Amino acid sequence: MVLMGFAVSVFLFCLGLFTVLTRRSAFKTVIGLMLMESGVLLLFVSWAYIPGGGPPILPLQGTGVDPLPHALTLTAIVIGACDIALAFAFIMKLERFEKSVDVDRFRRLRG
Amino acid sequence: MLTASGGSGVSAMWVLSSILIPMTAAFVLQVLDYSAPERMGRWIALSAAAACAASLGAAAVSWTGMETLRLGGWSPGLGIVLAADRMSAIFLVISAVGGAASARIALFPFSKEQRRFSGLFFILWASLNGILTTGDLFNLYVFFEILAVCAYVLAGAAMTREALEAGFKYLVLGTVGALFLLMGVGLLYMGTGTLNLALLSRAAGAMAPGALGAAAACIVTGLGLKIGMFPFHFWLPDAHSSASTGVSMILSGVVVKASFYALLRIVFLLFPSVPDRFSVPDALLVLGVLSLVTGHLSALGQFDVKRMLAWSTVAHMGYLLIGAGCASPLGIAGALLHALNHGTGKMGLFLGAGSYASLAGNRDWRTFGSLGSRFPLETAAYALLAGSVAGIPPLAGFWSKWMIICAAAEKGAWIAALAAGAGTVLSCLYYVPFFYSLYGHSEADTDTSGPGTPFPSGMLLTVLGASAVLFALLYLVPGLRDQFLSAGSLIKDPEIYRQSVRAPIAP
Amino acid sequence: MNVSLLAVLYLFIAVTALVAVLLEDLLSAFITLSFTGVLMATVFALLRAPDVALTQAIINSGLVTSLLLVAYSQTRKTPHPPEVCDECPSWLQVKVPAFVCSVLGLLLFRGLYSLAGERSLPEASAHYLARTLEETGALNVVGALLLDYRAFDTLGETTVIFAAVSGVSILLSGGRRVQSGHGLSYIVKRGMALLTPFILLYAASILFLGHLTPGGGFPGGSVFATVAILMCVVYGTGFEASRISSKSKEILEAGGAILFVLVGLLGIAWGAGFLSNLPAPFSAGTPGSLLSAGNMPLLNIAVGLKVGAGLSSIFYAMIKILELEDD
Amino acid sequence: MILDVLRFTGGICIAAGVFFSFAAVVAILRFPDVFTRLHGSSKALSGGAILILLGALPYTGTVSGAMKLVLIAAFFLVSNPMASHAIARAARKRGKEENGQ
Repeated sequence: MVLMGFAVSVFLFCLGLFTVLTRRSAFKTVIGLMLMESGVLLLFVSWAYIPGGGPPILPLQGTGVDPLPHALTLTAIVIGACDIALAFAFIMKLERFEKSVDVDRFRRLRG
Repeated sequence: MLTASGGSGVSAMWVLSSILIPMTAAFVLQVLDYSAPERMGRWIALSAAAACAASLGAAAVSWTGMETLRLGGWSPGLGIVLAADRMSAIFLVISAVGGAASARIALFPFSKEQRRFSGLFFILWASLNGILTTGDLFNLYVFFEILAVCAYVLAGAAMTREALEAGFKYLVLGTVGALFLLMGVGLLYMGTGTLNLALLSRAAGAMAPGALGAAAACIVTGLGLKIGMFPFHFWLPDAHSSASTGVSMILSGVVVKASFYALLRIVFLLFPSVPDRFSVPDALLVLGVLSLVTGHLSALGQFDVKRMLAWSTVAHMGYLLIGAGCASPLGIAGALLHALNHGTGKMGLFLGAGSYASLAGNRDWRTFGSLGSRFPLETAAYALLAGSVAGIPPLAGFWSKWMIICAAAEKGAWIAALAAGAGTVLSCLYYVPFFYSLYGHSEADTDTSGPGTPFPSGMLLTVLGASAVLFALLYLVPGLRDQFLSAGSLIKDPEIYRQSVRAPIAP
Repeated sequence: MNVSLLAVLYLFIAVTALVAVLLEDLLSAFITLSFTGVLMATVFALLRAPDVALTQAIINSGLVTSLLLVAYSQTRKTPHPPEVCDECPSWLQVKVPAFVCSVLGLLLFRGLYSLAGERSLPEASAHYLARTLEETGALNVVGALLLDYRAFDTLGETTVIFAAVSGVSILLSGGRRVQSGHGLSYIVKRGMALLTPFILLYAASILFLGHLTPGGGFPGGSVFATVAILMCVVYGTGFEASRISSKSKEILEAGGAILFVLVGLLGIAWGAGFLSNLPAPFSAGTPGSLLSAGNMPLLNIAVGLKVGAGLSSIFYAMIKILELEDD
Repeated sequence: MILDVLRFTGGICIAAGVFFSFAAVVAILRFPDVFTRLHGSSKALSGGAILILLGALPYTGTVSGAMKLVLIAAFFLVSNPMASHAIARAARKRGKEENGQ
């Protein structure tokens, strides 16, 4: 079952990377980044699960799951949201200049 | 009982204050802006001075020995530890000098629009010091994200179309890099159950080889994206050349160096070179040669002076990677020294490029004509800086390059040694025409400034130019060179760093 | 733990993510993506990660989606480009990236596969589970990790938010806010008036009880930001801005960060080190009560202030109509 | 004994709720325009969700848990019609604008 989580998170990560590499709309690029992030988050949380473990809230009945990846994931979620908000700000500002959200047109700087 | 042992002495507080002072300055400046807007310029100057002093203080205390500080009093296995050694000290000096110099250019004279900008600048500085002193892998990722968010905005804040495009590219690639880094951090945590670098270093050897390899690939890719390593270099010239002068200075002089520090630290702690097998440092060596060649060749065709300098930064990251890839104390010491020389040198070059561009009214160096003869002193300083970065013999840059070449030859990597030597020739091929046109042999003279205009920030440029000569002493004085060599061997065999953590979990 | 339910959810996550990438229509892609986010939150809850589930649901599928929609509606007048480049050869556009991504996927999965196996708690995590109450006074172990064991990370994280808010307002400066005083209809306004106190109560409860139950400064502050966004949608853009000006938001935000640093410095003042909790004489209190776990409630408030004010500032900066001088 | 009866009733409620939700999905897929789809989805969804919540009541075991479910149901009762109303008005406004052009 933990393998299932790994497989899905690797799939999300690679799908996100593929989207970033191939899609032309800047919004799709951001969607790709969000998917990559989701992949990493899912990896952390599915790793943290231990069969039979309860949520890391005291008092525990029996054993608990690993709390440290949860804390790391929380941090990563908030940081990811900040990155994405900034990406939107860039897209909105660029769109005013370029009248387009086509990343192929954001490639005037070359060489 | 509690596993708290408290802060360990006053000297370690310097390390903490190098992060906290600039960070708090950013927060306080935001509030002060409403209560005392007319005094902002003075407050910013004060904060910059304090941040510079704190960074230098941290460098001074960590130069002599390993400084560790347990944050919140938690033992290393449980909480976050700051750990700074001699390598951190060298980079902290770069951060202090670079931060102060580019604050001088980027934040002054202060205008109302710059208030948020100044906040971001100080946060950037804090995160640089954080990267250089943290001893925790996830904390390193957090500081990288702070650094990245500030750097994207500062690169785009010039608000021209090119700057915004460069900022967006930087953001997308930087975020991809950060996610690769996070993936690598996750893999390492899964394999070892700890995030403390020293503990990881002890435990990483026992990880499953497949997982360790994947983690190494992820981390090298992530940090490679941040330092502009060869296949991931294409954002760097855009971001470093479209930003304003002060921002270009800190991006090219300090930010990529801090990322390089993280790469050096992680690689030698976690993925050390294995004899007779292709290991991570060997990969760095190959990628370094490729970066060097790409950077120099691309710089050749550039007429935009800042773009030329930015491509040269890609090439010089290649030198640093070659030095690290040699995996010998000599090579690493060369890389450290070269980071210092290139940091100050490239900052001076960007500073002067900005001044020439503002005098000439554009950034095409073919139109700079006669500026050289109008400002002989500044241009002489500029020539010293360019010579040092290119690696002309008596200047500082030559000696660090020489160490790297020697290390490559010692390792038997003749192609790397040859490429590093050829790099000097290639640099001359683009610096010589530049100076030729600067001394009045240009095709068109479009000097738009009046005859009485002084050279912008000429004083700072002269000081940096002098450093290009003085830093040669770091190699030529045997005592100082031995210090660098010892720093190199400390990184190559990080036994002291590993032993800095004695009680992983128990008090 | 229901394995088949989890399998179905995983399948749906993969499918919705794929659909979000393949859909031509951006708006549909966003909605599909937010559905992926909700499914992920469900999976997190099933995997016994309530804190993460809460934050994922509020931030990733709530706030980020609303920011997506704002950015989309601000740029919807421009034609959206075709999916992939037509002129470029397909091997460069699709095949090479696909190959690179699959190789990467295989490499990663091989690495992960070698790690999967008999799973036991790492030493440090076992320590957190066993001794959090004794060492920090908190009941929520994740909260204790965020605000005590690894509080320095949280300081860094709030700094990221600070930087992002500054960045968004630098990039989007020069815009002007369109004052629409109308908002939605009477029914929605009344309904919103009925619901708002409860939403605020909810936000306050997950904020203040962060050391006892799942939640804490990040989700709590984000719910406060959500209220600001809802107000803006329901009552028109001028309503919330006239009550809490952007200036006071900025001061609240910086104040939260300064409070965090000050609490940390108190630890040094007591000679116990930066961000110390119980070793610096903060009182542990009675386990399970509101004022327990030393400085954690204070830090929660600091983080909540910062996140709430910061994320709503980002939203308000983004809904301004951007104008260029030469337009 | 009483609990068993309650649980059985709860099961029936959940089954009915699932049916209603399924009907909502069919409505969204099959109906021709915004208003009919909205009609189908909002009616069936509030009915379906509330039935499922009520059906889950006997399975909670604690009073506080049951109270939470009731609160969630009340929330649905307020928010779902409100949202549908707002969507319908927006759709009508958009339709008017398009006709007016």
